[in-house]
Amino acid sequence: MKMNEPEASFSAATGRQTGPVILDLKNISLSFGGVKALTEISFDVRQHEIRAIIGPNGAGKSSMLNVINGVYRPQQGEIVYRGQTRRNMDCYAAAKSGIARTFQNIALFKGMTVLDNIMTGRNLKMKSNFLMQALYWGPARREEIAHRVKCEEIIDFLEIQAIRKTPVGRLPYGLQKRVELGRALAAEPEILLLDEPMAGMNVEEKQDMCRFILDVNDQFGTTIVLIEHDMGVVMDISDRVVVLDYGKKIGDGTPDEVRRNQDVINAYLGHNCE
Amino acid sequence: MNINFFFEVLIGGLLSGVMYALVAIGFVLIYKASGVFNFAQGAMVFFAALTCVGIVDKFGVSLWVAVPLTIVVMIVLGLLIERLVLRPLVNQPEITLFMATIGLAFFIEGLAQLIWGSQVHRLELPIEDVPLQLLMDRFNILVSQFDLAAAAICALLVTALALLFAKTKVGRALRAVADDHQAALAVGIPLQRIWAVLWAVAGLVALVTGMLWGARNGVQFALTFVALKALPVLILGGFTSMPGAVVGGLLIGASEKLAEVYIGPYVGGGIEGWFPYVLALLFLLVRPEGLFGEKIIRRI
Amino acid sequence: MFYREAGQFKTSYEADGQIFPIRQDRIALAVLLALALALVPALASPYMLSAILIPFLIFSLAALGLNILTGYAGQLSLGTAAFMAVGAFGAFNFVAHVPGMPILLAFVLGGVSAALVGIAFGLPSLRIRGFYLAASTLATQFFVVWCLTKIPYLTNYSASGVITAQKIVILGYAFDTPERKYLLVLAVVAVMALLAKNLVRSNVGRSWMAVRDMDMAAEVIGIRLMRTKLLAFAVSSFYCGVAGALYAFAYLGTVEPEAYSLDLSFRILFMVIIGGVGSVLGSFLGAFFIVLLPVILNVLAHGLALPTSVASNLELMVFGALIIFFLIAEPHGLARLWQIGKEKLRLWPFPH
Amino acid sequence: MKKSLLSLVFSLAAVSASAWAAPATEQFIALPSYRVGSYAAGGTGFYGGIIDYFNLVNLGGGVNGVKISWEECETEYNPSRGVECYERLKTRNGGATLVEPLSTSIAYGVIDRLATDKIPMTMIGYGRSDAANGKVFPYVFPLITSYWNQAAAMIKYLGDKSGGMDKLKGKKIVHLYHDSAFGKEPLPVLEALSKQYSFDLIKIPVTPPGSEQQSQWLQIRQANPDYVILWGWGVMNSVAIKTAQRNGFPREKMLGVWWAGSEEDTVPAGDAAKGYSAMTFNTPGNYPVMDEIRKKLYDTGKGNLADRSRVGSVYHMRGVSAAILWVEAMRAAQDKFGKGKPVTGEQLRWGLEHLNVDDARLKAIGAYGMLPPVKTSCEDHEGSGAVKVQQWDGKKWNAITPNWIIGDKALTRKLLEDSSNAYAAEKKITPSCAK
Repeated sequence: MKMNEPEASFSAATGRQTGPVILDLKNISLSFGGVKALTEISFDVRQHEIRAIIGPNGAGKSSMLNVINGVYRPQQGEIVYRGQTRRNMDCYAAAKSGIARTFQNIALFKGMTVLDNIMTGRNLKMKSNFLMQALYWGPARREEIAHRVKCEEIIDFLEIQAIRKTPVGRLPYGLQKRVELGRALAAEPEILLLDEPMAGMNVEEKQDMCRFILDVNDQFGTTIVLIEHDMGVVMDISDRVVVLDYGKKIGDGTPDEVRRNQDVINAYLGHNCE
Repeated sequence: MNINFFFEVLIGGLLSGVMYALVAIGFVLIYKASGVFNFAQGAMVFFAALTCVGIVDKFGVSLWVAVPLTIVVMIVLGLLIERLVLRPLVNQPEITLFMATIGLAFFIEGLAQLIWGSQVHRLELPIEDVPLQLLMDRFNILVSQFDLAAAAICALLVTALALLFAKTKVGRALRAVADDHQAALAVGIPLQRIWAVLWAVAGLVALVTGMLWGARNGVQFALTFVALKALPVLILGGFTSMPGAVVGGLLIGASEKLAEVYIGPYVGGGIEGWFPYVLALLFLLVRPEGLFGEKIIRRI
Repeated sequence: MFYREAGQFKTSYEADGQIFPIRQDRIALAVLLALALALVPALASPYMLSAILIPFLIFSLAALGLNILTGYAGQLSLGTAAFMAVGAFGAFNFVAHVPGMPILLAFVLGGVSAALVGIAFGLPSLRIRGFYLAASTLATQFFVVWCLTKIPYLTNYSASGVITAQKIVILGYAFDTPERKYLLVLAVVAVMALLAKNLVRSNVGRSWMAVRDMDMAAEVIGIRLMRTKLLAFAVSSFYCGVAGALYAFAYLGTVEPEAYSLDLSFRILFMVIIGGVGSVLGSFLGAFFIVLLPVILNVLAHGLALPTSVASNLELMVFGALIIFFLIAEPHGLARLWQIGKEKLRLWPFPH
Repeated sequence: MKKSLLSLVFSLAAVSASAWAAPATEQFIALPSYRVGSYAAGGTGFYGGIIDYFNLVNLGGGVNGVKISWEECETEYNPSRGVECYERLKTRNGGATLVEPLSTSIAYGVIDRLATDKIPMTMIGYGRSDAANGKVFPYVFPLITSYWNQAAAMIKYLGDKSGGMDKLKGKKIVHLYHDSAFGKEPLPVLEALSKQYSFDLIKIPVTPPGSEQQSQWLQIRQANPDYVILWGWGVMNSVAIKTAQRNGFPREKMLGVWWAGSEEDTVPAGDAAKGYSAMTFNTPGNYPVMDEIRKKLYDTGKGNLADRSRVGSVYHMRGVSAAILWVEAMRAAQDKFGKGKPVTGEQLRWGLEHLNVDDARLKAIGAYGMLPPVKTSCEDHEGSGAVKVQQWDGKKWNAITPNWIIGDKALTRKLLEDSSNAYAAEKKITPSCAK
């Protein structure tokens, strides 16, 4: 059905101009031992759009992201990314080809400072070998400083200058989430996978985070795939929404379409988030 | 290849394996419930054996008096260790705890020789360490009757511990703690009392080990080295599995003996030092969770 | 109090990125080095040099090596002494079998051979974690020592497997007196420590710490575990190897493989833990502590006119007890104490 | 931390201060000893013996009026701590004039420093055998007998035991050895002799510490040898004896190196050790000097051993013998360089090199027969090479060879020359007798 779709389309929901499909997942199935986590899920992501994945707890949302950036290897299905078809991704390839992400329960490097955490995000962009780095000389030095400049831009963007040199372990939850976003951005990704970026935040923090996400999307033109429980947020900022339940896709479309989808309503009856 | 001899080596190996398992059990007990890799186990074994024979030699009492006394001493020692060393270090990284137990090992070794002197002692148990005549005559296979007895005792010990874990209230608590500290605390299990009990039990195991190894090799400082024999067993059997310790012990014992006898001569011999480790290592590469450990799914 | 950052504004990331951002630190270090280079050899007694300072520096280097692996990359190892042995016997053989081999180059090559062995025995770390890995590294310990006792070539066919380290001569200048040996060791250690410091602040260092703190996340941001871990093993082993070579050439002179026993590995590990995991400074503090504590205890204990065996046993007990005490008092090691002290100084006289 | 640092500074200040202390009035001996750890049992006995004899001499007014002083330092048998001890002790009391670490690896750590420090080191019955060549190792003295002469003597004894050296032909002799420098030391001699007398030598290493030897003894049982030479140390010995019993190998066919021939090796093995025999350079038994030690020291509570019953035990007797030879060396040195004042390390070295302790002298000391006569020279820092064989009867050791055994010294001499000259070449030393 995707064959004859236009190269670019206009998202009614957000009035955002989205590009061609850059990531296309074709009937992905994943299971641990006997337990089925995902069954034959297919959906696509268009360039520059904000794509939301929603669904009740244990619906397989996080697993979906883990499949996309190669943490998990699906038993069947294929992943088409930038026209290149793969049985599965692997973390390195994913990162290399511009997929970055954040995690549901924060996965920062606790022992390191905010700055170092964000610098690690650029590790793939650092070319000088370890001997040069040991000497901290010439190109290595210049490179380090160049990347430092980049990271400082991100730090400014996320308004976390003050905690630059603080070990992330000591930061409050909300800030940690922000730093994690920073680390992902440091890689200057094509696609940004956000796993519940606003979980456990208060209203202001959520607003900030929303702002950051939207800014990232239109300043850097980054495509965003996000998992979020806060329906309000999802419905305002996302162009299209995939709904998963018990590892199956039960709905896919613009926020309004999804809102009207009967299965979705059933799935959500009882435990409607917020 | 002479088949009798093969069996001799195999049986000899298995029985030595039992002796290794004995030591390994001591490690597992502590590690399972408190995540402490207790390097002082060897020192405790030495301390227990030395105290026992020390009492016998100094006060000329019989073993039947000395053993109960030693049991008391070991229990006290266990409790003290838990109270003075581990309780202050609770929630520290494993490596810190590990280091602490090495410090503890030094302390105990010094203490033992301070109290009982540095002389070596003999320890004669009622069972003599000679080949079993019957098997000798029948199949011309040498099997030490002492080792057989040791195996029996080890079996007894394991069943006793198994019962302790399975049947008693304390045992259930122990298992709960082993599974999940937080949860155990949540349901109101007094973690520290459990650990105290555990260390006391570890002390007893050390005594049994010390008596058997002591009778086998004589009671001397080198008893502290038996810990090294237990490590490959632990890698193979898993740090948290009692059956793992036993099966691992048997496997290591048998394989290292077979290797020494049948491979050793071609490579200059003396491979027992590293062979068990390499074996355990190769095994781990295939099965990182060890013999009986449950599969590790790394989630994020 | 003159320990202030006040007035030292960083106007460029370059300035902010230097090793010791605070001027006083830079001065202090410079002074310390100057003292170590000029004053110490002049004043210190030969005993101090050859029995305390030289081993202290050598052990610091080894501890630094282990700290790179355990402290930064989070891979626990009990095989340090084995890597030291490879370094020592490697250097010995390069000098023995390659005519005209410069001694320093031999040290480096010794370190390189240690690094190769390190990589080989580091491979399991890709699948094995924590104490399983630690216990596995014991395989290195026993296997290497076994090889050294078994392969005559490695000990230059000496019947008993004992090697005698060749004289240290650099450009015709013989390092034979304690002073000269001390200076040589000091130079080597200082340079390597500097390199290590740079390395752990760089991208490589960050990748190591990332793998240590959360390897999954590290993988996701494109850090390749295999490469990173093996590099850690290689660099760490290289440092231990050079330390081992110095241990043989500048300290013991004649060594048998048993000199690199498991016991030594544990001592090095102690230095790392007591000194501070994941701290270059800590490696030095730890070595200082572990080298000197027994000596002090020995001096004190035997000052007490006790029967010697009692004194010796007490000494051992106190050593053990002190280690436990320090772990309880400051589980993050002496380096952390030092840091806290510095923080206090910076804010003095206004805490908070 | 601060505190310990402070006390450190003090202690070290003390140490370095003592470096330039006034010229000594006493003969100062450095004793890097070990009284804790695996080998403590041996250490306490050996150093106990030395100190007992020193005390005895001092009670008698010292050596021509010169009192002997000494200082111990705990090495834990660990090379780096041993070196530290050596470096610390060597400057004490106007400088040490003799050192004896009783540990091969510590001796190795010290060996290169001796010549520059001008302090002689004895290695009583251990260390590198080729050090007996005084031309290459002027400051090293493997007194009484080296490993090589011992090995030669062992074969000699086994030859006699089987009724003549020619009877060794076709015999099987197992060399069960501690897999280390120590255990491999005798291999050159044993291999040479096995060629000469065409017995086959089966080498079976035991991984240190050797607390498990089932496999080795199964191999032995299968090989079914005529004799087993036990070249062991520490726990390895008692375990070997025990395991021999477990595998039904007669202890009478076992012959231990002298480090496998002390009470510490047999007692832990219990009854299993009955009939086991081992080499020794002391004839077990009682001697006037021992009685004196008991009477003058232990009766008055000045004895060094915690447990009086260990007086005259193998290690203790070894310590006393060492001390006897040192004291004789002091006498010799004083005879040459002036009676009544302590000699320097250099002078004591001369004394050790010109020892002549014959039976008459030993009688005078009250140690006749306790150790073989010792006569040293520049070429021969060993001075004897004679040993005996002793057997354990379940209670104590008894000599089973009436007179001293000396092996094929021509052979050992040749090996010694080759090996020490190789060492000299490696170290760029030109062999020559020190003045």
